[in-house]
Amino acid sequence: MFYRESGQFKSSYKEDMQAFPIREDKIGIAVWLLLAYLYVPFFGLPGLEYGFALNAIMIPVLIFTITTIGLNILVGYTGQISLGTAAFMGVGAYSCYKLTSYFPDVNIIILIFSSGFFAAAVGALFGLPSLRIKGFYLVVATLAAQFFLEWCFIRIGWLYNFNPSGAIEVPQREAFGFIVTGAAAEPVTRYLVVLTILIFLTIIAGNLVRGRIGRSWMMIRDMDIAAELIGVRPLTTKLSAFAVSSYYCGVSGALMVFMWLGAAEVESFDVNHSFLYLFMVILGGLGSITGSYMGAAFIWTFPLVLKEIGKVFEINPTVMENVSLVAIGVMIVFILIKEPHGLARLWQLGKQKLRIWPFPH
Amino acid sequence: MKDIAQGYMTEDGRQIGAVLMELKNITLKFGGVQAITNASFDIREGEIRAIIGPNGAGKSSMLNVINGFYHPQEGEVWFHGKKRPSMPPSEIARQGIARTFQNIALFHGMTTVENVMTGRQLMMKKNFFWQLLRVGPALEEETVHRRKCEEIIDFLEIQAIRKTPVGSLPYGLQKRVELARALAMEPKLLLLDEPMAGMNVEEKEDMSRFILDVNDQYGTTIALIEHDMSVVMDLADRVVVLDYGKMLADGTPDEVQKNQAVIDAYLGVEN
Amino acid sequence: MVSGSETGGVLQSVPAYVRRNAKTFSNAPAFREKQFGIWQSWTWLQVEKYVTELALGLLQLGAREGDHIAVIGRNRPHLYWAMMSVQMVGAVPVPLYQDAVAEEMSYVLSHCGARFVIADDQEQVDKVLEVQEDLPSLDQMIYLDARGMRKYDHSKLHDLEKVRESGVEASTTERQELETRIGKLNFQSICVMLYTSGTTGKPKGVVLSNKNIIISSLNGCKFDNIGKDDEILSYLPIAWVGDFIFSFGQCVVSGVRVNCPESRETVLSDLREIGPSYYFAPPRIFESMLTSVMLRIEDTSVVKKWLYDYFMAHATQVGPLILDKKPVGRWALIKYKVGEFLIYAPIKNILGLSQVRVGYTAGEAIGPEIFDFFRSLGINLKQLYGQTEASIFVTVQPDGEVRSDTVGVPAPDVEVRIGSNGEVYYRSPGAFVEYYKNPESTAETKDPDGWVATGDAGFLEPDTGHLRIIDRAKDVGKLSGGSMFAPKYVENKLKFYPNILEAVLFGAGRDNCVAFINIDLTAVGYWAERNNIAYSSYQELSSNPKVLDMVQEHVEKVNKSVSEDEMLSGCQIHRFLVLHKELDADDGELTRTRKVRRKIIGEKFDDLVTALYDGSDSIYTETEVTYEDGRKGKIAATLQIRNAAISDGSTSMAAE
Amino acid sequence: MGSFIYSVLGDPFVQMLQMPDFLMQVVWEGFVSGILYALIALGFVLIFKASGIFNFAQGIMVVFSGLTLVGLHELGVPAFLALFITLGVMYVLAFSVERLVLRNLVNQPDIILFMATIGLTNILIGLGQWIFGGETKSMITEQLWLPTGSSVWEPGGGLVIFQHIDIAAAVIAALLIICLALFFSKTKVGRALRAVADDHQASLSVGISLNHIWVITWFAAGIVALVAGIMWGARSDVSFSLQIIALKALPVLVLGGFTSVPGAIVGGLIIGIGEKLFEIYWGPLFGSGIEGWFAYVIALIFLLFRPQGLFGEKIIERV
Repeated sequence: MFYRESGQFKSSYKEDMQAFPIREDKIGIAVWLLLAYLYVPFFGLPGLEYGFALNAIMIPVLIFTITTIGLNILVGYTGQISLGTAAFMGVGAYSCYKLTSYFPDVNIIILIFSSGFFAAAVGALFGLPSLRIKGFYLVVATLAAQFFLEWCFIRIGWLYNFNPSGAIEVPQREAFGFIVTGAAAEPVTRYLVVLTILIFLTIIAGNLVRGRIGRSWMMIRDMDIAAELIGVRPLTTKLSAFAVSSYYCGVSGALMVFMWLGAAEVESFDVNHSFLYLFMVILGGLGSITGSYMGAAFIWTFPLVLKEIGKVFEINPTVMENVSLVAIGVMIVFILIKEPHGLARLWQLGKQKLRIWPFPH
Repeated sequence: MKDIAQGYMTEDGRQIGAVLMELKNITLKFGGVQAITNASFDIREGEIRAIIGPNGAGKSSMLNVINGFYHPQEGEVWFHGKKRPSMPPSEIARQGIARTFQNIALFHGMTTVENVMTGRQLMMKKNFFWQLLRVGPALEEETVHRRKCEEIIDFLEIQAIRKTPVGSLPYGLQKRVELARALAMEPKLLLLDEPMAGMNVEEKEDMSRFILDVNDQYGTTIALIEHDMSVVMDLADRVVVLDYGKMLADGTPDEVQKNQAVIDAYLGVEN
Repeated sequence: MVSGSETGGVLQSVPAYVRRNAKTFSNAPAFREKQFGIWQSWTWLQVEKYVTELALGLLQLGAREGDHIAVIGRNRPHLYWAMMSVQMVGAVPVPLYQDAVAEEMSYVLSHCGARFVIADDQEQVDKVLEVQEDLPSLDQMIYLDARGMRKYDHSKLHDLEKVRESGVEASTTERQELETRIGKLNFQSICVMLYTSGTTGKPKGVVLSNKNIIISSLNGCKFDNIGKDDEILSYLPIAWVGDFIFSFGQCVVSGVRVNCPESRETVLSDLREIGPSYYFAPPRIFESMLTSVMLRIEDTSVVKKWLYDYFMAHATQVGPLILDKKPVGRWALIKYKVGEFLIYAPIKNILGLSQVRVGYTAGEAIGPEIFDFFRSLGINLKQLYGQTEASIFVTVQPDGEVRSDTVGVPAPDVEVRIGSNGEVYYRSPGAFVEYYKNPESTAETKDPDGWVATGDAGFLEPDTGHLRIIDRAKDVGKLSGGSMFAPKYVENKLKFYPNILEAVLFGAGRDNCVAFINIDLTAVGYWAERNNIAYSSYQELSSNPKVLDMVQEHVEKVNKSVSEDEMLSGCQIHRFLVLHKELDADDGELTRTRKVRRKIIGEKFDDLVTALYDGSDSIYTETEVTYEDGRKGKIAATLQIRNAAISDGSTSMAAE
Repeated sequence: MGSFIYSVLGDPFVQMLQMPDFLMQVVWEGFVSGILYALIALGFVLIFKASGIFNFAQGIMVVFSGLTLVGLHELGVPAFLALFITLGVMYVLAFSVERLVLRNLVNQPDIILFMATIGLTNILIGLGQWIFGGETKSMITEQLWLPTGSSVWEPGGGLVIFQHIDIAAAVIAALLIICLALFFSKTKVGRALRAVADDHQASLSVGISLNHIWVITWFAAGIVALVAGIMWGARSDVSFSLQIIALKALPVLVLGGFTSVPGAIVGGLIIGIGEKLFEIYWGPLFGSGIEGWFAYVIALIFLLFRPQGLFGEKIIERV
């Protein structure tokens, strides 16, 4: 209905290979960006208390979107299952914590980005078995990572500077003259930092998956034997996927602690969280970056919404939590049955409908 | 059988060069099963070489030996006059051997053009950091190879399905896309595993034309497995006949057709 | 320097224009072709360079002035350029239909004595080689697409690119030679020779001068102010005068940008991508567009269907008025704007007609509902009446005076008069020079003071001055009563009904008209499905009483509209029958271009004709048919004959 | 350095020799938990054999069944009736899983089915907590006539304590395994099931619909889960944390191979005993809590050398 594609022709491959070749889509993206940068920081979300909107919804959702993109690279684009996501986030968080204590004066943003590399390294290490083993066996490998790392987070006191509480507490840090971490940091500052990092990482992910590397990932996913016979080296390809994926998880882990929680213990990185992130990927849509946004947003906000509903009908909140557990489970199964490509595909279909409106095909 | 030590000239006047690949006394077993028994033949530069035989004759296994997916228990594979050590298939692909598959092995998550692009992977060199920025050299590289792929797409006349997800394509077209993908690798040796299996007459004619054109245009050496005798006979310069993993004959189509053993084992079966 | 002496700002040859464009439009894109997945484009500077180099190349190949050089292939910039180069060397380009079979080609090639052939690809080259023996004058062949050509003997066969390259190394003397040849070109020199696919007999070579093409093109552009900012998609045969004027003449004189599709399969999507501002298509294409719209709307959701119906209803009322800038109510206007957003614009977008500023249809009569559909969407679709001999333009519809039943007023500089026998004559700067090697036909068609007979019968509406074409003049006969008998006119009216595929009218020398009808199996079949009428064959469906009723309805409607102008009211159909077989070119009942051969049909089915006149209400008949595989067989049937109501013109007029 | 090597390669063994009775105690403990791992693993194997599905929900099924049993009893249902009803519940579960999930996912890639079972896990957790509350419950051991208390064995002045429940666990597990073995070899359904494991066409020839077979296997897995739930509940108590522990069945499978029942048992014992020994004798070196990951890391290392597991057959890939 809104699309007027006639007359939008491409006279170079660069134009043709853009992420959003259609003018109308470009406009759409622009609108989203405007809202994110100009509306939310001032007004939060319509109908919600400002602080709540940022602290309880926007910031976590944006952070988890990074996680989801990361996990999606591994599961959705490369077809390798991982249940170690939370642990890899932990690696990011703890290494960022250590880095800040070693380099207190370095711009925290830089530290956050660098902490991703530790996660990447660990991820690649635990990705090694993926060369020999496939599918469910890989699940075991990643679970090994999950539990081993959890153990490390508890046992290796050095990681949390032997803090008796066993938790890592975020010190106050500044970047570009703003307080971005610690109790004194304004929600809006943290929001803007996270948002910007997310967009940056999204662009990079988009570039990767559209290019040579992304194709090699998908080749492995779609038909690993054929891929190998075309000359794709399984090891390097899978490892790169693990590394990149874990890098995203690492960064998001660091952000989670530094920009959102403010302090964290091993519980924030346990296996149940790994499941949660996997759900975000599945529901959002395997192999879709847009889907990662939707998945994260949905899985995160859904329970909150239910809770609100519960409040209205004065239902015991724990009941509502369980209801949301069940509901999400059901949705996962339903999505897998009806539309294995998740919300992203639904979005796609809707868009397609608009493009050929008023015709059905 | 005429002496072709220094290569030979085909009827349609193509010069066939020296030996590109030679298989010496190949024997391949799966557990107890003897898939190939002591088979030896060569493939020459620029020629269209056919491997035929009834079902279960070991044709596909032979192809899998050539592109290193199976490692024969006995025998040697010589490529470019050098004995080929046992190495993973990915490395062999890098030596310039491409193939298509009997039951199509396209990447179903991708469109036609993306599938063809996968054939260029090996030639793309720009490192990770250029890739993630996707500017300058990386983008240049991408466009250069895209152009190459488009030329192949144009060559195989699949422009109309350029951006269609391959999963939704009819069988015949999928086969063509697979050929395009293999061509994109600019292979020295192109292996075609039953390129016309399950095609109707017109599709077969098209495919034959394309195979000939490929050989003519790019001078690609082609080794193909085919069931349909007639097709092989007008396509191939030389034919190897396998039966139960043993070699029955090796020669020009006519020679082979006259060969009694072949007639008994194969043609007899067919008619 | 620009060659060809100036006359009132009008240059005298195509090469002169090419050079002017290189000067004035220089870096503006002149041609585009979708190739390798993107739209490659060439600026006028590039084009001028290429054309000159190629011309030099041809010179070296020994192209002489006055040679005929055939150009065969689909719409591709390089072929258009090749024609320009040919003109530069003083030779005459002869574009041919790419889908012509070898024999047809051999006739044309030998008739014009082509010395060179420039062919698109292997397929075309093969065709020519096939008939080489019969072409003594054929000297050199040039191909554009090298694919599969490697094995061919290249002694007299060249790659276009190679020819151009050889042109780059051309010596100064050759360059001199080229300049002198270009210099010699003027209004009188031959611009192109186009073969008309004559309905009867062999095709004739229509010789058109620079004056013909240039003036007609200029007038055409002026008429609709078409200019260098306009885009056109060239997808119609290059051998057809329309394409030569729109994609060559007007491109050259006014810089209309020519876009060539990637391949035959992709024409529609390419059309959509380019979104031309200047669009030409024969009625059948608009028809198929409409059908596709209808079919797809049928299976759309209820809401969308409702929206569509609601707004299309509105559009058919006010759309054309708005298009003609006639006043409509504010509310109606708002409603139309809403519809524009919800329905019209999306549909135009999907059809690729969003940007169309001027659209033309010609060649044959277009169904009013098709015509109105596109106009009500806000597409400025117009009709023009023309022919090769006129460099296409005879009459065109000016904006604001567009109607589906006329073909408009005489085009600029064109005079039109109606002969005593009702035949249409015109005199114009576009009027052709002669039929090549065919003086007597030339004489028949074109009289000394330049009046050209169109071979069509028609009349100018007294009040509006619009021309209305009735029929081929030779088909127009008289009923025994003396009133005019114009079968085609009535048949077309019938064929406008989707359910009717073909109609054949009889009545010359009789006292009234009768008709054979062929139903359209797809349309009627669809209708039958929806009214769950079972049928196993065309024959069964065509003899179904319900179908007959439906046809009768159509016939009577037609009778009514025919009766409305007294000149033709005699042509109303008194009795008709629905044929038991589809008229078929294989049985010689139609021409290859699906035109009915009235005479042959009349003889073949004379039993039916007599039955129609002797008042019997059914008739048994047997007919020989030819199946696809060439086998012959007989089909027998008993056909119902229906009487159709005749309306009395005057009263029906009064009734309105 | 040397001292470290000693503390890794020497000291533990010395300790073992010094206190053989303690060693025996440790081994026994490990043996029992090993049995239980094996039981859970068995559940996985059953389903994997029959439907090629990697049922991630097996762990939660253990918890869920245990909870249901206890929960029902808390509602005043007599123990054995509760047991019976729980069986019913497990059947309903199996049935509805087949109807609502498996059926709609036939011919989907394994990874999809796997994720579906993760979704199923979520559902069961939610339901369990919803109905019976999240807090831990203690198993109704006596009510089920399961032995409590312990007996002491003093080999040569040493001291080994055998919890009766552990003995019972071992015995019952053994019985269950035997029953299953019989079920597979003797009954028509069992044979059909084996056929399915080999190839799905065969099952049709046996004359039992796939769907039916799936229900049965899931139900069987349910029973196994219930038993495991009771036993485990009796040793510690019934809580959702069990679900995490139950995941240890995965490394067990890796060792044993996904399709081999004996493999599951052997694997279970290796892991069970191994991790106990390691925890006790090597744990101090690393700081305790190794149990959490030991099994996985063992499995991981093992995978690298024998991807198809101890008893699994080698996979030949085809093009």
